[in-house]
Amino acid sequence: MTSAAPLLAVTGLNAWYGEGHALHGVDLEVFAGETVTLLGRNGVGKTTTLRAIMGLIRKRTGRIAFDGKDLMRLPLHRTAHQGIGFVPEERGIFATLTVDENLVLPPVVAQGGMSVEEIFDLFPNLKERRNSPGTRLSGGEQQMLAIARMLRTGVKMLLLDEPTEGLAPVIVQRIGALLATLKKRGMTILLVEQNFRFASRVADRFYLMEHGKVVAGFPVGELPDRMAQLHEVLGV
Amino acid sequence: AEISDGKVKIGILNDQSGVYADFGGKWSVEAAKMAVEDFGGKVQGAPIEIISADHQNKPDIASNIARQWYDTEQVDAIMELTTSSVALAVQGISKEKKKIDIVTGAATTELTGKQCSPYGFHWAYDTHSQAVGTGGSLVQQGGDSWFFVTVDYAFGYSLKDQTTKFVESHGGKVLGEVRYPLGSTDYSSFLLQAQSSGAKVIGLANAGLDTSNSIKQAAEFGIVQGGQRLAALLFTLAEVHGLGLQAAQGVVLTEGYYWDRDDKSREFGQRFFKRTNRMPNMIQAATYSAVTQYLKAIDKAGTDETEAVAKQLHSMPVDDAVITNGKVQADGNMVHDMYLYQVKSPAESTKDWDYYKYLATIPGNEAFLSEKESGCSTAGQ
Amino acid sequence: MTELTLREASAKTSARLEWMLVGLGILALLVAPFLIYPIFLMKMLCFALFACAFNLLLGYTGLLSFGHATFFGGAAYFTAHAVKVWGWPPEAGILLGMAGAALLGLVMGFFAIRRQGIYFAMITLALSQMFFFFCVQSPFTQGEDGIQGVPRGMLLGVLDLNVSLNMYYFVLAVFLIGVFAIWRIVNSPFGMILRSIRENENRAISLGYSVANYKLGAFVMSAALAGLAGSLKAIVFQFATLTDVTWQMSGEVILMTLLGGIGTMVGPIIGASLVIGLENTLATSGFPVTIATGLIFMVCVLIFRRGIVGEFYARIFKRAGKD
Amino acid sequence: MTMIFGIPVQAFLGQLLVGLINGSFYAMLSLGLAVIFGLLRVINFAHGAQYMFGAFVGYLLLTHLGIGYWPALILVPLIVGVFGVVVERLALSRLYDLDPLYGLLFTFGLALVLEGIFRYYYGVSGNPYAVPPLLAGGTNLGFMFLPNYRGWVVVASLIVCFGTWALIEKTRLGSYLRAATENPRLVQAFGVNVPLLLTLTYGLGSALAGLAGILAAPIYQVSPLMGSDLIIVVFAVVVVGGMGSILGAIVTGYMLGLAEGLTKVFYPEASNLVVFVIMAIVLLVRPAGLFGRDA
Amino acid sequence: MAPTDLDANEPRVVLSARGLRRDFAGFIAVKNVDIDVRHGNIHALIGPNGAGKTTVFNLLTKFLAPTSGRIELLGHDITRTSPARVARMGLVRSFQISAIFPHLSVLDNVRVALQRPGGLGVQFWRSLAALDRLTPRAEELLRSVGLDDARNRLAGDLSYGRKRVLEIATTLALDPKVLLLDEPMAGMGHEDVATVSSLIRSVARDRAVLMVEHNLTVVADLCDWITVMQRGEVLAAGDYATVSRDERVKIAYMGTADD
Ligand SMILES: Nc1ncnc2c1ncn2[C@@H]1O[C@H](COP(=O)(O)OP(=O)(O)OP(=O)(O)O)[C@@H](O)[C@H]1O
Ligand SMILES: Nc1ncnc2c1ncn2[C@@H]1O[C@H](COP(=O)(O)OP(=O)(O)OP(=O)(O)O)[C@@H](O)[C@H]1O
Ligand SMILES: [Mg+2]
Ligand SMILES: [Mg+2]
Repeated sequence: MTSAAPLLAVTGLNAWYGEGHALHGVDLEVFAGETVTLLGRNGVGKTTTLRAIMGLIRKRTGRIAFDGKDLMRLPLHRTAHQGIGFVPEERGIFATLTVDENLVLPPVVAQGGMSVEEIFDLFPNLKERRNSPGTRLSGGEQQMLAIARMLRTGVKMLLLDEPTEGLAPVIVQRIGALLATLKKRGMTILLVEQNFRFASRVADRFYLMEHGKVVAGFPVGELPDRMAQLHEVLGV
Repeated sequence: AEISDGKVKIGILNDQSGVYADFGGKWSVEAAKMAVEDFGGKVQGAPIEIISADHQNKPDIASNIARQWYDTEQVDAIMELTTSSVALAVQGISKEKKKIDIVTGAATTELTGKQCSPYGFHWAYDTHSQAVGTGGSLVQQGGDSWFFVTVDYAFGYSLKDQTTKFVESHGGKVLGEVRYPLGSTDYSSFLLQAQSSGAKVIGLANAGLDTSNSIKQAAEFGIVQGGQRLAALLFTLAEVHGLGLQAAQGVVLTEGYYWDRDDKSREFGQRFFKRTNRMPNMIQAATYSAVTQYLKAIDKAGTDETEAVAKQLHSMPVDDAVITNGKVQADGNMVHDMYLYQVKSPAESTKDWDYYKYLATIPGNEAFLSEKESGCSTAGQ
Repeated sequence: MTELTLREASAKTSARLEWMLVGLGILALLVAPFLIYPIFLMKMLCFALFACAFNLLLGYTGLLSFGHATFFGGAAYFTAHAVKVWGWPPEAGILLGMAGAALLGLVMGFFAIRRQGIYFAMITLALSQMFFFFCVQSPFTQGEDGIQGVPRGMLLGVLDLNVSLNMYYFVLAVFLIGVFAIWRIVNSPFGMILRSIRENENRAISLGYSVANYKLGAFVMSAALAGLAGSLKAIVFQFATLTDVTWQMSGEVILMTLLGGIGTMVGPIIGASLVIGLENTLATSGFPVTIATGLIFMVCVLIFRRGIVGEFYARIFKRAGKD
Repeated sequence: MTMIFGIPVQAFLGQLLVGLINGSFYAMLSLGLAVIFGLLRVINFAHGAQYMFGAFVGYLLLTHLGIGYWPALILVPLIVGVFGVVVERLALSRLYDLDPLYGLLFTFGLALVLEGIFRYYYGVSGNPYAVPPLLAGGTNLGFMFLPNYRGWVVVASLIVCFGTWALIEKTRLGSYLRAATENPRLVQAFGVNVPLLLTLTYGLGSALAGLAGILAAPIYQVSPLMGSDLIIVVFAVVVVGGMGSILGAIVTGYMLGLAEGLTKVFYPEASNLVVFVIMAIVLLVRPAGLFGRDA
Repeated sequence: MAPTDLDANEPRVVLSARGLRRDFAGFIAVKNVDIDVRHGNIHALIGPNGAGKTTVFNLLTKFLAPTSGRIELLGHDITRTSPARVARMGLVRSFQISAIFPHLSVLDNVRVALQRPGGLGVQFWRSLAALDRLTPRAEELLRSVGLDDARNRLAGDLSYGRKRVLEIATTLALDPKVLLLDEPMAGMGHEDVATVSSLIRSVARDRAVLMVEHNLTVVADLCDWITVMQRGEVLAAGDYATVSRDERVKIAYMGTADD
């Protein structure tokens, strides 16, 4: 798994919101097929890391290589075409679009995506509501829709920002199962998660962030040894 | 007495880029130049010069230019002066500076009424002449019941009121009126009201694009075919040309000049056409006449001194390619014959710019207010 | 050398520069009528005051009004009517014009400040169009003839304004007072609040300021001063006509301000002089004025956003930064 | 005869129909403005000029190339649309990061230039554009004589308005547009070329103005002045409608056309004011406009 | 950090809301929220993103009108009062994104806040020198937050953390009875967090503070009372110890990967 070059390599990434310096040199790597989780308290810069990778934050420095290509210079709308899909924290479901329209909104960027029918097989309750406006869905359904619409596009890698946030435990389980399915299909996932229990079940590796930096990285196997550190940093 | 500064300088001040640019515009300047050439380029041995400016329909720009012309550029007279606000303002300045102005482009009777000037002249037409021409004569032609479509401001009212007076004095009657706001684009509603009034004549008491649009839309609703007549109270050849005969046919209007009226007017019109590729309308032609008459007056007075020239202008008859039977009243109004025309149908038109069918002549003393009626205080002196 | 001292240095430079310019400017205006045609100068001063009043709103409150012609032209009508028909002395006529403009400003402002940004602009435009139609139809404005032949009269019963130089120095005095008033408003406790509202409206609210009232206040003051300019113009030119209440006039004052420099004290004055000068020049050039005006607008917005004075200051700052 | 408010019901119906025809132009123009504003946050002051431009292109195609009304109906929107695309690429796209007022001022300048150019070359008294022979004449509807061409204008505008509405509400391109209105950055992060979309939107809005222009040519004089006064009324329509929805712009356009039509019967002197008066009332009662969402 | 015994002498409630609700086009952002802010207390509002914390702030300060519910400030019903008036009554807020006047000097930022009393806000005929008498008080405030060295700088040039400090200083200038702070520590470095914490603690002595904060260390350290929100509703309320033991809070917010 870790033999080849990483699919995504981030080195020395800095980012700013206006004058707020949010990232202070983030380094991380994600290999093809892996699920990696970014841990950290509120406000340490997890979301910012994902947004900076996508190019949603303009004011950034450092290096981001994806599949051997430099993402730093691409215009925003070309990034996705390299094969990265983004599921934002606030989900980004469009109120003026129906579920169906939300689902087919992101353009297909590569072969190998799921068809709409396959997606509906995976999420039967979305199919039921395919004609309602996107934001009429419950939070959990919206989260599913936000993930589902990236599956059509054929991306190699998903950036997921707190997919379980605000969701009831049952739905969290469903999403956990979904991530497992995706992983089996070979999807690479970079996950940001506050819900440590959930993260520990789906991830292969972890990065721990503090103050806009990655302060530690370890595989799932080392988890028990790391509990003390996590306790201190995350308060868990 | 001789020519001041060794030359005679005439300023043509009008709208060359705004809404009245077709009324006189650059073509009036051309007409003035023609007049100078026809006069031989010199008067009393002094060269004649025409200068011009675009007042953009702004009275303040016009006054500024007028003052500057008079004070620093030795301009002896200003002519044309489209739009009444500009004409009145410049006439005021001319009066103050004791200079001659001859208005050909504005319609208001104020110029020779309350705001008249001993050195101010009004040449081509005014709201009164339009009203008499179209109103009075049309009744005699059988158009004895009227409905007005009036633009809702002073200009529209005065056209309508004066026309009403003549319609009634000739035994016709006015069935109704609809007043619409300036700058409307759609007239169908008003035209429908006019149509359902059953009046024989629909009087359009408006000007410019308003009139063009009402005529065009009247054609669309088949008003003329339906047997009603359209009388445009202020409408000129340039606009008929812009509208096209298909839409304009049957419209009745009054003009002081039409190129195809007689040999003299034809000769002038065709020469003008050669230079500008268009036939002159009554304003442009009147500018030619005004310049010519002014030069004649200087020649006769032997000087370009204002009082002397004004005296000559007041006393000389006007009779040229443009104006017939003209004479200047004490109030500065040059009264002359006006003509009632009807726009030809495309079938009746046999050549380019062959647009009008002659209906009647309105003698000058009927067409214009007499100096007693005008309300001009200097006229009595 | 810190950025702070640089900024201070350049602020001082620009303050000193501004005072020097003001001194020179006043001097120039005092002798100008002996060199330049006075009526042109008077017109320039009227429009410069108009542009400054407009800038009080746009430059210092951040509100783009597309209806300022209403106040300029409206006041001209009021003054012309009072002086000509009622026989008021000029100073009373001018005060009436100002008061009328302020009242119009109150009404228009009442509606317009309910919305922000471009909506504000569109609403002022629509309302001023209503006023235009009112002026067209109302008999007291005399339609397209306009109120003509307004007597200049005797100022305070002693100074004969028909004498060109008297008129000029009166206009200059009013202009200077008007500009001083604007300068005072901008640099007053009230102006401070206006600036803070422009910088961060929500924060100003949270500090307890009733932003709507401040905006309305600024709107009315701007309207009154625009009215002062219009009244003055009516006396200078001795007429009031429809031209001054058209939306094109509202556009023109925006152009003057934009060209000179939004939010600078001197900018609108320079912008106004240029536009007026340009109109005069173009009048005899045969080049259509609207095209020129439109082109200047486009160029200003695209590459010259700070305007002449703004760019000038920016240069000075830059140079001060290098020393 | 049956009467409504003191006038014969037939005349009343006639006037309603006439109002609807005017409403057609308001609807088409405010629709274009709303589409442009919705996505670009630019108040397109040049909309009136582009409408005039459309009419002139039609006129020039006819007089110089002999291309008649029907082909012009396709060509004119294309030409005006391409013109819009060029304007957006060269200028407007540089202004998005700035205060929206700059977009307004730029398009204001553009409007002046366009109008000035046509005024300079073609004068102001207007140029004729004949009703296409197919639609010449009129039909007697019993309560009024309806010129066929006007009937066609109502039909065409309904088709265009609802076509545009359908394009935006029912197609993929439309879902990009709507989504980009809500959250342009995210849509771009999905891989949609939003800058291109913005360009095309301005092109589309301009094309709509051009189409309205060629539709208007046979009714009104083709004149450089035809757009500048109309645009202010259309602005008021837009303020009344609010910037919330495409449908809102369309419906408000027709509604105010009707309101104006009725005023022309009962109190014609005020027919130019009625839209502004309605605007003032709406502002007092619902500052965001009839269909607008809270800003 | 020992939980204070609140029951013993409960300070008076200065700001309270009952049944607060706000809809956005069919979406309920805040529903049925009851909240009591007490004099002398530092009260934290926490919850996952989008829980409705900022919306509650906007409702309390009247920047948004509640769809239903009732708000009382110092015993007055302010449910229908304008935001500026509420501010004048002593309820002042800060914003999530730092709210200063960037092109005014630091001193002027504070003076703008001091200007309102005494009608100094509307005097358009006086020169700016009229404001000089506010300077001592403004300087005192700046000194108290450690910004006195920056008094003449443009506020926009300050670092992010110092902007927040400045914002708190302007807020204090109004001498508010109730202070609402939206994420006051967001974007601050460690040192600044400490400064601001002690600042908040010191100002809270004779007024009430309600703050939104994600930094749980700060919350645990500073706050006397905590309300946890989730999906528009109050999930739990109590002191830190109580709240952090609450299972639902763990699930919704703090995470449940216990020991
Ligand atoms: N739009 C913004 N403007 C200014 N600052 C921001 C913005 N978004 C985030 N920040 C700040 O940047 C820092 C990092 O925020 P980020 O959202 O990346 O944190 P996070 O780790 O994702 O936290 P959470 O768990 O709350 O989602 C925080 O201090 C936050 O306050
Ligand atoms: N003006 C608005 N229109 C529509 N929805 C809104 C509006 N303001 C807030 N919301 C919605 O209300 C919900 C609560 O938002 P709010 O900003 O109060 O959350 P929050 O708890 O402050 O979150 P955060 O910690 O991210 O600041 C969110 O789902 C948000 O999308
Ligand atoms: Mg986050
Ligand atoms: Mg918030």
